[in-house]
This record gives sequence, structure tokens and C-alpha cells, in this order.
Amino acid sequence: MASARALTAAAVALGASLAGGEAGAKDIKVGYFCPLSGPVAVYGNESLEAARFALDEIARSKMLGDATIKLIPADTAGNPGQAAQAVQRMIDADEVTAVFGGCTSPETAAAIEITEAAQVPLLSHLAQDTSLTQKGHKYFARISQTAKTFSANAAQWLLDSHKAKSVTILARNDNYGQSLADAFEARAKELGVKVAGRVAYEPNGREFKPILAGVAEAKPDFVSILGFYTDTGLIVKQMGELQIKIPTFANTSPAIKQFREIAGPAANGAYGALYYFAGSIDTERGKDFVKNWQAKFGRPPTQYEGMGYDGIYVLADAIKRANAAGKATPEGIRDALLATKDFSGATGPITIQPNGDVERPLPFVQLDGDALKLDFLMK
Amino acid sequence: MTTAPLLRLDGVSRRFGGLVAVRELDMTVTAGAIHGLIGPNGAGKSTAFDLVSGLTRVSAGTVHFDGRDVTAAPAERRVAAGICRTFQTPRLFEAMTALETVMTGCHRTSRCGFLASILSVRGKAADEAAIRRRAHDLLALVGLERAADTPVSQLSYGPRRLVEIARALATGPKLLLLDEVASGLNPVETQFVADLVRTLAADGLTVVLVEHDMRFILGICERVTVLNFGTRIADGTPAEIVADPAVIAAYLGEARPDAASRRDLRHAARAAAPQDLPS
Amino acid sequence: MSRQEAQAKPMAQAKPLTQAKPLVGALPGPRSRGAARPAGRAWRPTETQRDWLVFALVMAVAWLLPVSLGGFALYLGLIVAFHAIAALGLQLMVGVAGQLSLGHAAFMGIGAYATVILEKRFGLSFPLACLGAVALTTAAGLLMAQLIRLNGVYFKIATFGFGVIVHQIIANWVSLTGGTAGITGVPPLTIAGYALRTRLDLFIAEMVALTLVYALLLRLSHGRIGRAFRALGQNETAARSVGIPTDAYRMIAITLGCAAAGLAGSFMPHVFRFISPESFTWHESVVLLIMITVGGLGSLPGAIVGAALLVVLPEYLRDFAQYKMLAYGVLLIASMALMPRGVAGLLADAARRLGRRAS
Amino acid sequence: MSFVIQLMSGLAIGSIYGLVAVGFSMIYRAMGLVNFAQGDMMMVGAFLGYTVLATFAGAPFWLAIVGAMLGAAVLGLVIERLAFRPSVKRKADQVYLVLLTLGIGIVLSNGARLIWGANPVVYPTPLTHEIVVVAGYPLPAVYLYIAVVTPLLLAALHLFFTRTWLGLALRAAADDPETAATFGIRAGLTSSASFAIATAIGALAGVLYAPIAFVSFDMGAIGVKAFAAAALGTLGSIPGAVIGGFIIGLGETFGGQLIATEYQDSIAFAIMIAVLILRPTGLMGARS
Repeated sequence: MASARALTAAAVALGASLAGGEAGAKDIKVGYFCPLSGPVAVYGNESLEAARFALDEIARSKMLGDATIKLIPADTAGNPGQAAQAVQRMIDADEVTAVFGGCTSPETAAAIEITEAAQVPLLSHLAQDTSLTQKGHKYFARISQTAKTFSANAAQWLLDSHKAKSVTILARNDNYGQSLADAFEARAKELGVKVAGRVAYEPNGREFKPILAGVAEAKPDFVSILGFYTDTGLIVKQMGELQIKIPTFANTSPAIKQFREIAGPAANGAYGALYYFAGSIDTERGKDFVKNWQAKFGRPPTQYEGMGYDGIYVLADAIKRANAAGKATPEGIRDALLATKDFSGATGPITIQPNGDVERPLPFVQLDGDALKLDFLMK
Repeated sequence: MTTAPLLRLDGVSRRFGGLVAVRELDMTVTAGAIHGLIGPNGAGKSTAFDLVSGLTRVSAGTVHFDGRDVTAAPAERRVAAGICRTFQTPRLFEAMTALETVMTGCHRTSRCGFLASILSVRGKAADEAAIRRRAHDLLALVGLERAADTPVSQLSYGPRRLVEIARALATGPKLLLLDEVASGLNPVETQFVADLVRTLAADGLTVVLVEHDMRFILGICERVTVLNFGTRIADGTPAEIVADPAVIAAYLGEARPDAASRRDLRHAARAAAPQDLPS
Repeated sequence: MSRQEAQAKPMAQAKPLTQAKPLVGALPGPRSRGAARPAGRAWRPTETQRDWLVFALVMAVAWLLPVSLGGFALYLGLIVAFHAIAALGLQLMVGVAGQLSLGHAAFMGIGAYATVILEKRFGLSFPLACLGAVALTTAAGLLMAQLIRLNGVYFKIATFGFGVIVHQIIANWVSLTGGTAGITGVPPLTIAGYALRTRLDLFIAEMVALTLVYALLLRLSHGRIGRAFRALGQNETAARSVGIPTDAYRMIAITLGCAAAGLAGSFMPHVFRFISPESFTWHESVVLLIMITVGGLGSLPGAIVGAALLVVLPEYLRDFAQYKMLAYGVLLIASMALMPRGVAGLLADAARRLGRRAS
Repeated sequence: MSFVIQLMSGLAIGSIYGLVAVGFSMIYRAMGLVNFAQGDMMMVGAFLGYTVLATFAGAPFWLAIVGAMLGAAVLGLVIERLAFRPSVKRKADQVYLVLLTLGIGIVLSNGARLIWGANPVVYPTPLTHEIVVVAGYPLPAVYLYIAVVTPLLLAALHLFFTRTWLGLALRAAADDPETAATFGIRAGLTSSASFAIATAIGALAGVLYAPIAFVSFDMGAIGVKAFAAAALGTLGSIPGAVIGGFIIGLGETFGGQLIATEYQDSIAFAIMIAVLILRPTGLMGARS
């Protein structure tokens, strides 16, 4: 008897909570999914912080009039299955108008399967796998460059700025590293840069010297390390220990403090390319963002924070334009999103193409002591 | 009474690493007899039981049971042949009731296989009922019918030993190996066990007892084998044993037990069989 | 037969002994009082009947609750259902037969990938693909079961290694599995030409499988075979000493557990429409273990309750996502330290108390 | 050159696996327990060492070692008392205890993430980026510490287990708890002591490892391979743990280069499984 009553109570509670809380009439609900727990939680938590920072600004500036964006966060733990569950819930129970997030490509791929079916726009700020926009999805857009664009530009830069004739690729053995490496290798070959070797290393690897011994023997003009700052940092450190003096392209890592700490003195001179480099954006918008962020947090924003911040703004801008067109529906927002052109973001001008991919500048930087200096800005 | 040997060990040895737990043991157990196996701490008595029951493989020598060579047979095959044992510290299934524990002993004698267990309804029920009846009878035999539904984890030491004996009997053995069956029992319980063993033997079951309690052994056994440091030092009737100088020396020596050797031996045994951890 | 007859005699003769000196004087606990079974007491279900009663109750809730709530609850039902199938298999293997596996998610992975590849590459319909996937997982389970010749502790470590190896093969065999990018656009589950497009259709298919697996394992857990599994799980040496061929039973438990994981894996890509190696990591194996532990080690309905709890719980912990894994760890420790029989044990105790008050 | 680097590299990483494996083996020997939290105990130790170095600027490295070991020992006592004791008292069996250690590992790694953050930290000591050249091969300078401390640790453990009352008591209790109890060795004492010592050894490994790479809440993952090393060299055998560490370290390094680096983890476990199939109780186990 009691158990039956408890069961009914539980069912009612479940139903009530799934129906979602009270929402003001002018609330526009946007779901946010990213890893907030687990090994890659740092991306999700940093982006979330920045998204909330942006939302505060938007509310103060009355950018959307009386309406406010209500962000509904959910954790994916970096697991595609949990991402699917999280996004399905936003759509079914919270009835969000749009979904934002996706820090890793597999979790974004899982989310796309759901947002496409539900016809809800999904904007990712970090997912890079090229194939995400190659399947004819109608409701997906991103403000991060594809692995293909990013890597192909990197290969181009290698040839143009540094006249490299040969390169060795070391890539983290996961979706992130491998999709970057595929594009990099393909483009380098097209350009006639010799790929002296390509090695996939374990994401948890700690001892890279045997791999580096091979690099030292091949004597390429450049080493391209495509991975997270933890592993690129260790690789650069161990290159220093082995006295390998080949210039390195360390992906996005040089911007990250931890990379410099891990690699130590060997980090000096390492090159990188960034989604966002605070020093490369000389617009008022970009400077304001860095200044306001400094004021609140006492440190410059990281690239994930820059991307999270801009992602919300791009979405808010699309919602504003959809509102103006009298179509504040998921479909209307989708249309507006895909029509984003020369949006002046804190991280630079953003244009979204019809297939959902982004067009934006790519700054290449070099570490000079503890400071980053701009090496080349690829428009 | 028949004198045909039911169990015969010829030159059986067991080494754990560098330690020899049992050395070239010869031993013959007559069918229907109550046979004692005694010796000081670390003499290799329990190891000898492990070798006979097949829980440990012999390093050298042969074991014959009921006219067949069972040296290479695994434990479950030896149970099928009719050897069953209890342990120095009762090893029960702690989450089961006493009745269920005894029912596990009927595993070999019942026939309900995997397919039948899934598909057959009536056959399985009949099988279960038969097993249950038999287990009840055996519990009654050891005086525990009232404890049938008690979880064995709630039983005290004496009843736990008796449940283990009932479980062993459920396998339908010809040879029952009882490891220190009287240790930890009060005098009433000890007397009960002694009576039980005599009754079982009178009915044709052969019993081998490993025991510490000399009085218990000498009062119940027809023949006794004495081990010390893995080697047989005497074999004979209780009267012969108590008069044997080697036995007396071994037992006087026990006043200063060589604890280190025992510990080392058990340690080596554990390394060889880590699944037998205290849990 | 003849041996049983031979045994009957000594028993009959020995009986008088027991009347002479009953050893068990005052036994503690309610069980023994119940065992006295005074005349006129109401019908009490046997252990087996109770298990089937619970089966009916759990299955009724599992079928009806998601369907009646519909919407997202039904979607959660889809996720719970395949996890429950995997957890049931793991429960038999770990909770009942005591064969701890630390790589169970890998077997779900084999099932999931095999199903999708058979469907997409070879155009098989779901029943055939599922059959193939389960066969492959069973074979993989059988392969892992060969490791039982390692001693207990070593076997556990080896299962972990097995999981790592399977995960790496899935992630690195790019031409077959699509590598780390995973497989997108999984077609809807199709049975006999009928595509299960709606959630309800898929839920029914999964629940049929879950109900069958539960019933099958429940049948198997009763009687001689189930007793042998439990004996093995509680004390392997003692199980050997009563003539249970423990090696064979260990292998069967492991293989059955892995086969169930394969079946669960078969449904997973149809629920998510996407699979990637990230879903089959060591972390997921731990989550499966937490499911059966929180539900109650050794309890089949506990495995289902545990699966439901661990799928639904994050929905309530959304604001505390940062602390989720910490909460899982605490939950695992608490279940071990405070309620070793899990939620199933708590419910059983509650039901017993209730029953006693009612009678 | 390449061969020498592979060899040195394999030995270097192998020595780390071996150090963590010693903790595994020690707790197995003393309690018959497979402690899945050992890798995370190492992680906590590494963070404690970091806290020491970050709090007392310019503190010598040995102070980090001592501080981390003491802190970890206390943590081990707390874990034992809160999480472990109740289950041992209940005579829970192996499966429960192993799952319990899994839970402890999860709590430690996620607790550490909340305390020290999700981003990795690097020891603020010059040692982190110092290099020594051994036989023409440059090694992180901390390997000098490892080369000194590891033999000391092994000798100390050997003496502890063979010469001290507590060590003998631990062994006796693991071998035969009932007999040990009759000699007045309390089970609670032995399990507290085992946990404290094993956690301290884990912390030592963590502090020695930290300057080679970095410290992060998920670095306990390295414990998994250490675990393979301990199994390979027979659980409970302390020299076996070190030898197992070298075998796994060398095996995955050479195997990775020969076969494919992306299968490096698989190679480590395949080696372990292969050895265990040939020698079911590990290399140092008794022949059966």
C-alpha cells in the first residue's frame, strides 16, 4: 500500500518536474549542453561562465527588449549518450526554442540527431569535426572553424609564412586530434609540403620520447602537434629535454597558461593558431569584452570563454532579427542564424554560411617568453 | 567388516614454492572405518585433505579412490566419485539459509539442467521438492530442523559446523573428510558429533577425521595416521600411537610451536591459491 | 539412484539422535519464529512465488509508467530499458555468481557496433543484426571467460584489460567503425519490414526484450542452477567441495552476462541514432556496476531499479552537475557501507515490516 | 640513438608504474584487497605535495614528499574508518570491497577536482624543468630522487615486513586473521595501518611523478597500468611490482613503436594477460 502511494507520488513528481518550471511570458528558453563533469569538464564550465556573463550584458542592454534569454544548462560528461538524453529533455520537457553548446564533436553529433528530428536550431561554439556540416543538416550551425578550415589554414600558413618543406604530424588519438590531422595532412600534401610522418598518440600518454626520437631522425622543418594543451605541453617539454630544436606548431595551446607551465622554458617560440586571441581583435567590441571581463574576473578571458561569450551573442542576434521579422519560432531563429553576416563579435567578425559553417579570421601566434605575439592574421 | 582399501595415497607430496607441505605420504583408509589424521600445527593435515578432495593438485604421487586413480580428477569429479569434505573453518554460503545451504549439496544428485531450468515447469518443481525434502531430512539428522529457515550467518559456531556436515552428506559421499570437526565445540556438541560420526560409520560411510583434540580422536578412531612437518611419522591403532616415541616427541615439541614455519606455509599456500582469501 | 537409496538408510537410523539432544536451543531472529509456521496462519508465498510477484510488479511499473507519462519520460524509458538489460546480465555475473567484470561497457559496444554495421553495411533487418550482434558478443564473452583459469583477483584485472582492448579496437579500426567520429544517421529499427519510428514502438520492442531477459534470468536463478550460481558467488571453494563444476558455471555466468550486454547494445544505437567509442569507456563500465550495486547486489529487480535510478537521477541533479560524479561515488560507498543489499533490500525489508503489521 | 631513447623511456615510465604498483601490492599483501583507489591516492598525494610547495615558497622538494606522505597517511586513516571499517566488520566479501574501493577512487578524484580545480597544475619548483644527462640521455632531474627513493622504499618495506612487530602483525593478520586475533592483533589496527601506509606510498609515487608531467585530478588513470604491473609481478610481491612496472613500461614503449602507438594501452594489457595465462599467479607466484 505504502509503496504504491510512494510510487504514485514519485510518478507525479517526475511528471511535474519534466513539465518544466514556471517561465515568464517573455522568456526565451535556450538549452545549454556541455561536459560539466568528467575529464573534459573544464571546457563546458568555462563556456558556461562566459555564456552567463554575456546573458547578463544582454539583459542590461535590453538588446532583446523586454524579452530575456533563459539558459537551461545540462551536463553531458563528454558522453554522447548523456548528451542525447540532455538535449532530448530540453526539447521535450523544457520546450526550448534553441540549443547552444557542444564542446566535443561526438556529443554534438549525438545532439544533432535529436535537434534535427525536433527541428530546433543548434548552435555549437566549439565542435570542429568537419563532417558535422557535411550531412545536409538543416538546423545546425557553428561559430568554430571546422577542423578542415583550421588545419588547412595552418598548413597554408606553414608554407606561406615559414617556407616549410616538410612536416611531422603528432595527433592526439581521439576525434578532435584525428579530424585535425586528417585535414592537415591532406592540405599539406596538396601544397607540396612533405609529410615526414604522422603519429597518433594515446590521449593519456605521458612519455613521448620514443615518438620524438623518430621525429629527430626525420628532421622535418616543422612539427605540428594537434592535441590538448596537456599533451602538447608535455611533448614540447620532452622535445626540450631531448634538445630537438625544430619549430613547433602546437595547435591552440600556446594561448593557455597551463601549456606554458607544463612545457616550461621549452615553450618559448612555439607557434599556435587560436579560435580567439584577445590581442588580435582591435575592434572596440573586442577591447570592451576583454576590459569588462578583466574587471569582473581579474584575468583575461580564455579562448573557450571568448567562444562561449560570442556564441550567446550570435544566438541573441539571430533571435533579435527573428523577432523583428515576426518569426520568433525555432524555424525563424534557424533562418536568422544561417543568415548571420559580418556579425561584430568579441572574437572577430563572424559570418555563417548556408551549410552552417563559419567564416572568420584565424590568428596565428607565437610565444615570446610569457607573452603571445601575433605572427599572422589569416582573414 | 571388509578390509578393502577405499582410499589409498601412494607417495603423495605437495610443495608450495620451496616449502614442502606434504612429503611422500602413504596412507590407506579401509572402507567403513573411522580413520584419524593427527599431528602438530603445520604438519600438513589440512593440505592432505585438500589433496584428497582435489582442491589442490599433488606435486607427486597418486591418489586411488574406490579402485580408481583419481590423481588427475578435479574436485567436482571426486565429489561425483564419492569424496566429500568439511573445512577447518566452516565455509558456508553466507547469504543462504541453512536449508538452502544443504540443498546446494544436492547439486550433483539432481538432474535439472539449464534448459529444464528455463523451460520445464512441473519437472523443475518436482525436482525442487525432492531436493528440499532431502535437505530437510539431513538437517533433521544433524538436529537443526528448526533452523532450516535461519540465515547461516546468524548461526553460532556449532550449528555452522553441523550445517556444513549436512551439506557434505547431501552429496551422497562414500568417504567423508571432516577437518577439525570438534574444535570450538562445547562438550555437549562434541559428544553429539562423536555419536553422529559413529552412526554414519556404522551404516557403511567411511570417515577420515583431522583433529587436534587427541582425546576425541583416540576415543572414536579405529586407526590413526600421524604427520609431522608433512611426513608420516606413525600409523596404527590408537593404542599403538600413544605408545609411539616419535609421536610423543612430536607432540612435546609442540610446546614451542614453530609459528614462523606455519605462517610461511600458509603464506605460500595463499600465493598459490589467492581465491581462498579470508573474506 | 542406488546411492540415494544407500543414503536413505543411515539417515533413518541416525534420526533418533536428534531427538535426544536438540542442539539449537533458542534461535534468534524473526525467520525462525516464522519457520515454526503455526497452524491457521494466512498463506505465505514461497521465495519463488515472491520473486515472480516482484517481477509482475516491477514489469507493470516499467511498462506502464513511461507509457502513461509519455513524452520525455518515455524517452527516458528507452534509455532505462537497454541499461536495465545490460544491468541484469551484469547482476547475474557479478551479483549472483560473483564474477566481477570491470569492462562490461565494452560488450555493449561490441553489440552496438555489430548491430549498426550489420544493418548499414550488410542491409540486415534488426532481428538478424541483433542475433548476429548477440552471437558475436557471446563469442567475445566466451573468449574472455577463458581467462577464468587466472585466479580470482587476476581475472578482475584481466576483464579491465579486455575492456581497454575492445575500446581501442573500436576507436582505431576506422574503416569498419568510423573510428573516433562514430557512426551517425542510424536507421530506425525495422522488424519484418515495419519501421519502429515512434518512441512507443521502440519502447515496446525494448520492453519485450527486457521482460524476456528478466523472466529468463529469473527462471535460471531458481532451483538447482541458480543455487549453484549463488553458491559459486558466495564461496567458490565450498561450491567446488560440494561437486559444483565451478569453472563451467563461471564461464556460463560470464558468457550470459556478456550476451545480455550485447543485446542491450543492439538497442542503444536505435535510441540515440548515433554511436561513438566515447559511450563504451571504463567510466561507463563503472556506471553499470554502480547500477547493480545501488539496486542491490544479487537482486535481479534491483538491477532494473538501479538502472532506472542512475538514468533518471541526473535529471534531478542538473543544477549540481559539477558534483554528479562525486555523488555517484558517495552513493556507491554508502550502498556498500550502509545498505549492502541496495534499494532492493530496503524495499524488501519495508515490505516485510508492512506484511508483519498487516498480519 | 632511437633504441637507447626507447629503452630509457620505457625504463623511466616503468619506474613510475612500479612505484604505484608497490602501493597496490603492499595493500594486497597486508589486507588481501585489490585497491582500485590506489591511483587516486597517488593523485591526492601529488596535489598535497603541490600544496606544500605552493604554500611555502622555496620549500625543498623532500619537504613536499614528507608533507604529502603524512597528509596522505591521515587521509588513509579517515578513508579506512569512514568507508572501509563498516564493510570489513560486516565481513563483506571481495566483490563488495573492490566496488567500495572504486567508489573511494571516484570520490577522491572528483573531490580533488572541486578542491584543486579541473586545470592541471605544475610543481612550482626548479626541479620541474631540470635535466640530468645519464649515459648521454637527458632525463628529468627528479629521476635522481626516484633512483634513490625506490630502493630505499623497497628496503624499508622489506625490513618493515620482516623485522617490525607491526609488519609481522600485518602479514599474520592477512594470512590467518583468526590466529592473529588470538595473539592480540586487532583487525581494526591492522586495516588502519595498511591503509595509512599504502596511501602514503601512493603519495610518494605521486610527488615523485609530478615534476615529470603535471598534476591533475584525473592522473589516477596511470594507476590502471600500475595495476597491470602489480598483477604481472604477482600481487603481494613487492619486488614483483617493480619488475612488473618495468615490463609494462618497456613492453608498451617498444610494442607501441613496433606495432602502432594508438594501441599502446592495449599492448600493455595484452602483455599482462599473456603473462597471466602462462603464469596464472604472476611472475613471482609459486609454480603450481
